Amino acid sequence: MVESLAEYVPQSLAMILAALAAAGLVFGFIGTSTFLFIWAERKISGRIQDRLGPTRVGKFGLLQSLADGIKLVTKEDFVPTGADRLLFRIAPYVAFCASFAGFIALPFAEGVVAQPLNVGAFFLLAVLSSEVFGVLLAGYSSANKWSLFGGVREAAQVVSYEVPRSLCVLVPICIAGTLNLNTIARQQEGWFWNWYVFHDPFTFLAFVIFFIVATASCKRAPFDLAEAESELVAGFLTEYSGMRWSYFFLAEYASMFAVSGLASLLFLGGWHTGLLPFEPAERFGPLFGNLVDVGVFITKGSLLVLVMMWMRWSLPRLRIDQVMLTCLKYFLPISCGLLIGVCVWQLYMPKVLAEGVRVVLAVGFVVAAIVVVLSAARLKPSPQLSGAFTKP
Amino acid sequence: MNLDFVLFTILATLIAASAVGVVSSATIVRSAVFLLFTLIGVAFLYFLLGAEFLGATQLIVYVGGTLVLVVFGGMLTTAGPFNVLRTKTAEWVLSGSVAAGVFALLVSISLQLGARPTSTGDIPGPGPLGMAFLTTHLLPFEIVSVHLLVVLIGAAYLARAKKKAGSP
Amino acid sequence: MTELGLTHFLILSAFLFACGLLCIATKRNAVGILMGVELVLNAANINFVAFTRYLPGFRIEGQVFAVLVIVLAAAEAAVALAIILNFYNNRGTVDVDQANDLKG
Amino acid sequence: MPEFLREVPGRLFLVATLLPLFAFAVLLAAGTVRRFRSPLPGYFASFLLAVAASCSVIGLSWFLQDAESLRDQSKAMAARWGERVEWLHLGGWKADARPARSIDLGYRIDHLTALMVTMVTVVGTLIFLFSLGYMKDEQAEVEDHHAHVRRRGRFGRFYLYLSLFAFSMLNILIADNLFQIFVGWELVGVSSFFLIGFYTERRSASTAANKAFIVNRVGDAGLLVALAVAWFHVGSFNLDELFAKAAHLPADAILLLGLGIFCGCAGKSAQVPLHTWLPDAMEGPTPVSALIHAATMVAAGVYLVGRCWVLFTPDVLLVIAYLGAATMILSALVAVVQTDIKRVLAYSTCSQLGFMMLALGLGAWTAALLHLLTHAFFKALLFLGAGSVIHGLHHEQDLSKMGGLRRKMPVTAYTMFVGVLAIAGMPLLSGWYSKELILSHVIGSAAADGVARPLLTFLPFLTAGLTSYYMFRLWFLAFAGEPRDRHLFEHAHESPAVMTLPLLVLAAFSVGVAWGWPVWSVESSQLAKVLHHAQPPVLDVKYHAIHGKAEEHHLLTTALALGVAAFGFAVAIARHRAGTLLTPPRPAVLAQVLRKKFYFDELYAAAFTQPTVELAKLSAAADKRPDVRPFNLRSLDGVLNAIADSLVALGTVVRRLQTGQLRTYILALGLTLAAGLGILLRLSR
Repeated sequence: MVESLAEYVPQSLAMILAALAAAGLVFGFIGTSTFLFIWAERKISGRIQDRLGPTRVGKFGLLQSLADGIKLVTKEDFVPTGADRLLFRIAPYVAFCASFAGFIALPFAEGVVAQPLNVGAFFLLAVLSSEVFGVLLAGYSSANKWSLFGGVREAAQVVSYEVPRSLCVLVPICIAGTLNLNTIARQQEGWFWNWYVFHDPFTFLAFVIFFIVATASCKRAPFDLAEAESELVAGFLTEYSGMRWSYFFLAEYASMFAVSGLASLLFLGGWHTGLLPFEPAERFGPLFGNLVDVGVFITKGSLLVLVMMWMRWSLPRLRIDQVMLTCLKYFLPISCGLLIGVCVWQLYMPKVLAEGVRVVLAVGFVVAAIVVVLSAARLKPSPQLSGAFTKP
Repeated sequence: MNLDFVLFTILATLIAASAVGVVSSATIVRSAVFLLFTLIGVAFLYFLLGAEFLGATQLIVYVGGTLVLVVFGGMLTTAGPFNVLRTKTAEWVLSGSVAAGVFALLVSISLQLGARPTSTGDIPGPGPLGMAFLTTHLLPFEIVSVHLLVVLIGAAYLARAKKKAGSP
Repeated sequence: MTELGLTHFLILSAFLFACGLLCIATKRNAVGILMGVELVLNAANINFVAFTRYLPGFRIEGQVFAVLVIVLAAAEAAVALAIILNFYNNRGTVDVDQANDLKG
Repeated sequence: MPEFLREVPGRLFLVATLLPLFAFAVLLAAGTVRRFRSPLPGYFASFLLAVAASCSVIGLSWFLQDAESLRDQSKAMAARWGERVEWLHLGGWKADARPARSIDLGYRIDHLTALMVTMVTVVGTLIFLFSLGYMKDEQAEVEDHHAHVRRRGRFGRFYLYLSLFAFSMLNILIADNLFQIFVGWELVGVSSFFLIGFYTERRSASTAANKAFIVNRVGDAGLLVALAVAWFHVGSFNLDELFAKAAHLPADAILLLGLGIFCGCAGKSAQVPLHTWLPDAMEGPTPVSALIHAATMVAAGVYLVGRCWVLFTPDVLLVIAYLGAATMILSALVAVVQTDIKRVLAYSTCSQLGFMMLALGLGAWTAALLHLLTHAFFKALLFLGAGSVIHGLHHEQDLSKMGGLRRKMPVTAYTMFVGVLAIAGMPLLSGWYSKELILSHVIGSAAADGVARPLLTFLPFLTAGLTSYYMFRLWFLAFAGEPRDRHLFEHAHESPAVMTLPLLVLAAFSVGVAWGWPVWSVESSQLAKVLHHAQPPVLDVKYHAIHGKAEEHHLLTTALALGVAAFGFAVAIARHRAGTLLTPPRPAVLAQVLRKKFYFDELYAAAFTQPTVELAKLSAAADKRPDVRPFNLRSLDGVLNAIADSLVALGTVVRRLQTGQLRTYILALGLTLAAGLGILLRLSR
């Protein structure tokens, strides 16, 4: 983009313009996707709880988020007395900026990235882990003990979960031999058993662990101890309202998509469908091919986000000590073991055997998925449960 | 007057301003927030210099780890809300003059260095850096590893919950 | 001086260093002192990385030592905080002026 | 054959030397494991030393083959049987300094070393084995009746010290330089200190250990002087270089060098006047005595005199000869009246060492070292036999309470009889060959030299007769006749196989180690022939006449020697029949002098110990006198106190700087930094 712009304007200006364009695109994507995700979350929670969810605004209630947004923008923006005004005001922006910065290094397709970084994966982890600052500041500056509890819990939780998350990211990176997300995704082109999740048993497990840990580090249920409305009112969000409150949600949904995108780039082949015998960019030309790739990538990321929502509405929340115990006593040793295991695998496993394992894993996964879907389809809603909601 | 220089000026202003903020803030958490901006600014300075790996390391270790710890510690050790420990003006003057003296000396030394060869090209990425850590600089790497282990154990020991004397 | 050069970085780091020194010297809160130390370390690190860019002899070494400094800073913060917490448990304050048991 | 041995087979001996050190290190580490009660340390150390012994036996055979095939290629021999590494580089860091010197470590194997290492490891292994039985009590808790304590057993520690002892001795033997020898020398000293004082709770043991250590230090001082002379004049400790340059040294330097070395050797080998420690060293466990007397410590002195023979001027050799003669006769006389079984043996060792020194002084190099080797075997046998007796009698050492023991412990009795025969010079036994050679040289030198030295000629024969007498006396008192202590006799028992087996092996060695063909000819002794290869070539030239005369008169020698030995035996058996073996010699004065061991201990006490104590008492008293004390406080004490006071004052001032305020320190740090930077900046302009 810079090159094409540079034909018309000076180089520096071109770079600034490109940067602004990228920022606008990313911001637009975050905003739109958050609107859609909030709608989806309400719909999914409704379905899971055997109700309809939003139906009034727009078709299927699609505009519900917009209506909510208008309400939030017009709400009074106030700061509690006794709060540290400066910190209270900037906390949401700190949280949002961190999530936003993550998208700078997230490639949506081959070369479709705001700033191609050689250490993309590392950078992504780094900025996502600084999101905790906003929460911590919000909790501290609210001058409210529930907020403070929420903030401190969040700090402890995120700092702890960051370790197994980084270790699990290292597992595919060990195979790829680079930190460049673009390159990692390109290495997984072709059929879907080339995805790193099917590379060997360790990456398969690493993907599972990474997904759980990433959920936790986005402070999503069942790990949402920072809000924990049954214990802490609303945690660090207690004193917030209006736009500032919505920035926290923007940040949350953005980082959900960011970690899902990271997962799909590292484990699930990035923008590769895994089912096409050709490259869309080669077949359909750069513009349309890249659009297809972007679509595939967003679909994969969104599917993972939907799984996160599914988890939120199906699983009960853990206690804070259980959360910490799960991380430090289980995830941390397991991820260390996985890292060692994948190194040993890379060093000593013969090529042929590795190929076989990959196919077996992939086929087994597909079969398992089909079995789950079929058995889920055969399940009927429990009459007692549905009855409980219909009858007064 | 190129883009690099503009970006540097912006970043340097951010870093310097927030460093001043760190010093002048009365409450500890506010200092920490200014420190956060300083550190992020320094991280972006590394990106500007082309040391991407270092910048990311700075972010993940300093911002995501160390600073969270510091804020955590600050929160745990403030007895009341927004606890403030005031410093006497005389001390400010004394310390300020010493710091100013050091700054002046350092600047004069920097200026004395004069014109240096400009950029030596791209900074080696994580690959050469990792190789360096496992070959020529293996000893410092191992020392740091052992050091970290010692710190891990030592900090856990120091901060462990102590039983009150007399209780079982 | 409109071309970005080593001197700019050195001056910035000198300023950061002076700020760190001032911070250590004026803060009575132990955590604040820790922050001053971080500032000083960052000042040193800026120099290292700037040397990496501008001096041929520092191609790898500058980065290596910058990484070591970052890692050691984290370790130092952990231990310092453990000590501060202990001090707080014993004294009920983090005012370093109260820590004068070794006064001559 | 392992690769590292094929190139340099001399490493076999290096391995043999280092194995005991390894045992020492392992036992030292294992000693930290408390309550480690098992015979394992003994087995371990003995096994390693046995391996070392086999190494050295193999090494010896290879060496002899090599020496045969590479007879005239001394360079090739040196390359295959010796190595050097630079250990310390000294001097030469300044451009104008003298050429850099270095201290090397290395080893060099020749016939003497090969034989000695083999002897030490073989005898050592047997002693180690014997100790397995003798020190069995130490494996459990021990009730020490002498010191009246109960204590933990020290089995492992015993073998720890023994291994160190063996290593140090082997180090002396294979070393190719004086420095390394000195290190081994001191290690021998310290390990003998540990072992003599093994029963630390007993006052007598610790005193004896101290005595041995201190007397040895006197000798070592001489050796240190010799080292200094060598370093100053030659600039190297390497023996070959020393020998090569010895002829060009100034007369006083070479005299000092020789005297110094001999002084060290006299200390280690218990020559008059430094012999007083050896009989006291009997306080250690009996296997230790065997090790000290046969294989390790006392042999070191004779070995070093032999090794450095080239460095001795005729005057020094004469000193050596006379001191050797004095040691020989004085100890023999004292041995006649001793009633402690171990002390008799101790004095006999002293006497035999005097014999060897005398021979070295007279130039009978081969004879002296042959006697060292044969003596090692039969003296080890005798001591281990004595140990077996002591073990069988539940730690009773007094000859006057023994008697008739051959019925209770036949193996010990008859193997010991072999030893007695050997030391007395019974023909065809090993002692005969060496003693005969020495005596013939005594006659030879008397006949060849223009100067008459009647003492040196007459005394050896007298000593030979005395040796025969007191050794048979010992045997008769212990094993023959009727038991003098019924109770002791009833409870006596033969020792277990682990102790008698080494006795048998040593008896075999004592009989045949020096044999050659024909057996009845002294000249044909195979051991002597091998040793002869190691003899410094200069000896052949210088003492050609003596050798000639010695051979000429050797029938006379044989007759005389056998005569005196038979006479001694006859006297012993006559007195045994008469039952007067224990009665002191006739003039009461003589008996008193002999019993007091010629008043050496008393002399030293009066000459050195007492004056020191008196001087100390005098000083202490003076310090307390009211008229001296103020003066003292102003002078010597005053200076010291002033230093202390000023330091206190300084501390009081400096203490104020220690405010305890962190920020003050930081400010000081900043100021220092600023000042330092400023100074650097000014300097760089």
